[in-house]
Amino acid sequence: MLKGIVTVSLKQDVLDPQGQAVLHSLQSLGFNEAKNVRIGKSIEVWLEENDSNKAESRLGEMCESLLVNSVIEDYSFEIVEE
Amino acid sequence: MLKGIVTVSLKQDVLDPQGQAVLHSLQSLGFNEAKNVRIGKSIEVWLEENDSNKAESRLGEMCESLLVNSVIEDYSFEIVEE
Amino acid sequence: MMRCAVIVFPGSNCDSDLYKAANSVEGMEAEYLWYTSESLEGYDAVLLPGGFSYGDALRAGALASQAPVLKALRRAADSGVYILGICNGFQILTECGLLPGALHRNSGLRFICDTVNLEVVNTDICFTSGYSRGAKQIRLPIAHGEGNYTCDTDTLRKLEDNAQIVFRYSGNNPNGSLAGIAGISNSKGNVLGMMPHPERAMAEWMGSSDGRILFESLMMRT
Amino acid sequence: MHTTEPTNDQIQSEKIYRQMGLNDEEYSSVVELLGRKPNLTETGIFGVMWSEHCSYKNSKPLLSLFPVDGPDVLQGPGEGAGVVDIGDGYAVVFKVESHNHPSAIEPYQGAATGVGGILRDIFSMGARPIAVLNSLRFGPLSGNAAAKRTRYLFGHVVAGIAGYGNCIGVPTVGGEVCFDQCYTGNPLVNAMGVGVLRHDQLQHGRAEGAGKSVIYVGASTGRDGIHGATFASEELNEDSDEKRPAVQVGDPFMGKLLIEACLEVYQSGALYSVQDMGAAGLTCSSTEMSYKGGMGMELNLDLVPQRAENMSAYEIMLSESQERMLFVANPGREEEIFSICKKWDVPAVTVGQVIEEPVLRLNHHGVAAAELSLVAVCGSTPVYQRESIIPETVLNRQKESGLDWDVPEDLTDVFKLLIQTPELASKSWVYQQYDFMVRTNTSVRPGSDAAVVRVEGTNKSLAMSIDGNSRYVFLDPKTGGRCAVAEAARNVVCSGGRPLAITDGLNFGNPEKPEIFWQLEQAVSGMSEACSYLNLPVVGGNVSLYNETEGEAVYPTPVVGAVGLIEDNAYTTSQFFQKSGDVLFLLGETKEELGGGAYQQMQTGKISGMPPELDLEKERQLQQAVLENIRRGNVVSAHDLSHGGLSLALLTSCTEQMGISVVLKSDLRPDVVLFSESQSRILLSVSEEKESEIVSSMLQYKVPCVQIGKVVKERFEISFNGTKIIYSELNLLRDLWQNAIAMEMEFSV
Ligand SMILES: Nc1ncnc2c1ncn2[C@@H]1O[C@H](COP(=O)(O)OP(=O)(O)O)[C@@H](O)[C@H]1O
Ligand SMILES: [Mg+2]
Repeated sequence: MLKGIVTVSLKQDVLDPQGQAVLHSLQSLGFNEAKNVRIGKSIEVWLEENDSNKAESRLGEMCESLLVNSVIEDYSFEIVEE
Repeated sequence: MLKGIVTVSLKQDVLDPQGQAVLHSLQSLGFNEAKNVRIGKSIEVWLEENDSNKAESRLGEMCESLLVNSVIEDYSFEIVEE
Repeated sequence: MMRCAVIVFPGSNCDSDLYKAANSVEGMEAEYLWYTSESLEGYDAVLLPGGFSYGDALRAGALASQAPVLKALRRAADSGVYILGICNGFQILTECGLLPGALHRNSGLRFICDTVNLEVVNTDICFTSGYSRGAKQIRLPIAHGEGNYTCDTDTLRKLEDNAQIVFRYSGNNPNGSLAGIAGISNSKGNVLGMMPHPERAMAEWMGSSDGRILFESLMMRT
Repeated sequence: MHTTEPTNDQIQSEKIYRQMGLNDEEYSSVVELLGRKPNLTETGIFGVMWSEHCSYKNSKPLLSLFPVDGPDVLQGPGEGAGVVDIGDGYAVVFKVESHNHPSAIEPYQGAATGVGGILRDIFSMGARPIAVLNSLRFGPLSGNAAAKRTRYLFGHVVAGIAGYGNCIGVPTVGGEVCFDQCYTGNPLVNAMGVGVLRHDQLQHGRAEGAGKSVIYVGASTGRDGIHGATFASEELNEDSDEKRPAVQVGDPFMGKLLIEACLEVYQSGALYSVQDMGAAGLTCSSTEMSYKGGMGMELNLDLVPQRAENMSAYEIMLSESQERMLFVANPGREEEIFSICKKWDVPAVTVGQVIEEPVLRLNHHGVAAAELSLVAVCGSTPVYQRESIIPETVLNRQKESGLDWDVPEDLTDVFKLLIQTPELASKSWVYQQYDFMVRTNTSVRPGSDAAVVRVEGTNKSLAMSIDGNSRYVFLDPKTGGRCAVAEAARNVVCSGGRPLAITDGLNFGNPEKPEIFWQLEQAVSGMSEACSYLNLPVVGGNVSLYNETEGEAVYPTPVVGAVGLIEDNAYTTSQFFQKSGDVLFLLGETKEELGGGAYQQMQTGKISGMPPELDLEKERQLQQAVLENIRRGNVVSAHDLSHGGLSLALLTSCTEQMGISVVLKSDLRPDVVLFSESQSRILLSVSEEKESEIVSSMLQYKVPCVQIGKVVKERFEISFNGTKIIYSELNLLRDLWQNAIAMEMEFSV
């Protein structure tokens, strides 16, 4: 069993109102060193697959076809043993 | 400038309806090797701070006080140079 | 008779509202069609209802845009069948690429249910021709958490140049959408996606009857 | 199994049963009833079935005071929800449910699952849910660290209600929110569900007929919300973290599929009976269904769909995973049920059968996990008659004066402050997060006294409201109880509905304390009196006790959900003014009654004295008179006077364009006239032509009726005995009122 961990983030030029709201809250809690916050998704996918190359290419397909909306999102992933 | 990347995931026994729905869709798209999906958050926090030990302890505080709902979520983070 | 299909996805919840609205327009006849259907043969128009298809898991409309009926929907769009996506229907249309751009979380971060003022920017397409008779300022309900339309600057320019922006919020922009966009069409004008709910504005007792004109326009298409 | 459960002897000697909610005496009677010591699973089953939540052991004697019958009642308390006939072959189903403690721990999910739970109560009766309402109580919003937690709770509770209701596609059409110090540590979250069915679709929850299949339908079972499981933690090692109960998470998407699948199964005729799995999940549904049917049930727990690994029988039986139902199928019709569920992608599996012998028999991993007499579990619950004492403090507080300050100089200023208190401010920040229009039957939206939802297929509508003023109950529980019933009914009347029946939620402290039990007893008796007098049967409700933090109870908080019938859609009214020039009438009598009121609270920071009186005869006359005049088409708008009194009622009837010009004359103080919360009063606007008809009609009904002014454009002016006391541009006041909660929520640090 392998596990893919996909990190999906909003493209740089897409506004992230949620990140901004969290930033404000952090600052009002006294975390003044926080200068920016962006909120994305972390998607774990358990794969019945032992070949990590194969897993990698399939996970890429999953991202392209469903997990990520390329109009507003970027992604990266890694594969780990489970 | 350092960047903290916090990965927030639902606790193991907590139901993840979103993950279940995505799993079904993946399978019906023919990704039959997908056996489970869990969806969490990935939060990037830019910190005006050079001492990575300090950044680490502050980020931990941010997680505990705001970023993570410890009733249903677990988290881990790493600090990277920006 | 204009035959319309109201597509029902798992989690659609404005399907019956859309069905009632369409059937209340003289000359229009709507029926439900299950999301697994492979053909849209024989329908003049396809209506994608609001709601939370697949619980809006991942992104609103994302999972529905992979449903079996979508293949037929793409063919129908190509062949000029009228396609109207309302709210979640609009989100499905952007997710599947029949309309450009994306709808993300409201800038206020909260779901918002209200009745808003809109400008009908383009009254030349089949869905909006009825608004040309001076009724360009209208009131329609909205109810969504992810209606914040966004796209890149090139796309925006194209939308503007081709008169694809069909509805804009006038006055207060409830969700932060780019250029106040509330609804857009494809370049041919046969596919319309909009966040406001015309099917919730079919009679005065509902608070507005401005939505009826949209269905009537579609009925009267030339 | 890699963990060892405590033995039957250990359960007794180490008093493990206490952690499962049984006291020593109760445990002994279990042993006596069974003639042996129960094992862990069995002890757990008794623990939950004998809890207050499932057995009403502390409140049963009081609840029997409520009138429950009426000519239109098809189903009173006892089943999932009450059912009342509305003619044309249709009936309305409704009930209130509390989710206080889960919401205090995880506000979003606690509130969301509260909505999910009440909706299952509604559709388990065979009805399609048509609306939900909610009644919320929190600590004060502004200020310190505690208030910050309160803002978090409030924001997330509202988001959770919205998240669930919006997604499942049932409009959230009304409710109430109050803020008071006493709720800081123990917020209250009550949800009310309303549904409609055709008489022939009414379902029941009785398992009858040996051999019928028992089918588990819906989401799989995880370790969600298992209470009293703490015994395990000491004995476990590496597994202990995994074994901790998980917070229940609602899945409104599954909820939506479940509604559609159930309604389709009911239509098919393949179903014999059904019950939802709410509190105590599989335990409560299986034992109650078979006990009600005079039968038994045998379940193979290995067949129960499970989300977590290595679940014990105890965990499977006590899990409170959401979105699950238990069906008993008609013989030979199982496949039809499976195919409908499959169409909707809802898991459904046979897990057992109905048996002749009146026992619950559980098999797990090939061994008997439990065998319990249902008479013991369901028919032998303890009932306690608790001690009741009037506390001195209450008597002293009642003797204090309700009004011990001078008339403020600038009443416009006072008014401006008052309308910005979260208590009185507009709740639009809340209800704009709710989809109150989905299903396109909502004809009066939140913001008016009672919401109105049309009944499809008829020309009728249902008016609905949920209300309760706990400050009155705190000062004098009996009067407070009467007021709650009267206010809910009055709200329904103001929308043109004839009140049919009520449901109630009783949120109180620890009933084992005599002064708390006294509150409960008095409040229930006041509510019962009002119900009897106003002909309002109580068709269902909920009891939530032990609402305390660190020994301090919340105010006694009964809330009342009322539903009324509008026979003809044309006579639907709202509280909003429609036309300038329309005449304003104040019905009812204004007295110096500020005790427990919003104005007193603002002026003194506390409440004291007696709450407003309620004369039930006057109340009845008023309601009849208003209803009659609405039906005759004499009324443009009608609004009940409640918190904040006349001044608030005037402001909240205004619209963006329509304001008021009012002239008051009285021997009372001007602030009393503006802010008194005297009961049995309604504000009407009527067109000039109807003025004299209203006056003579009110005379006939013996309802005091004064013409107090007119609807005018864009102004808000009130004069008193010849002097202007409140005057402002309407929009200024409306903005203050409308934005106050948003300001608090968005800009407080
Ligand atoms: N929690 C809530 N959910 C939905 N609607 C609410 C909620 N709280 C208040 N409202 C709506 O706001 C309006 C005013 O409520 P309330 O202050 O309780 O008025 P009243 O005293 O007339 O009952 C009502 O229409 C009510 O339904
Ligand atoms: Mg109220």
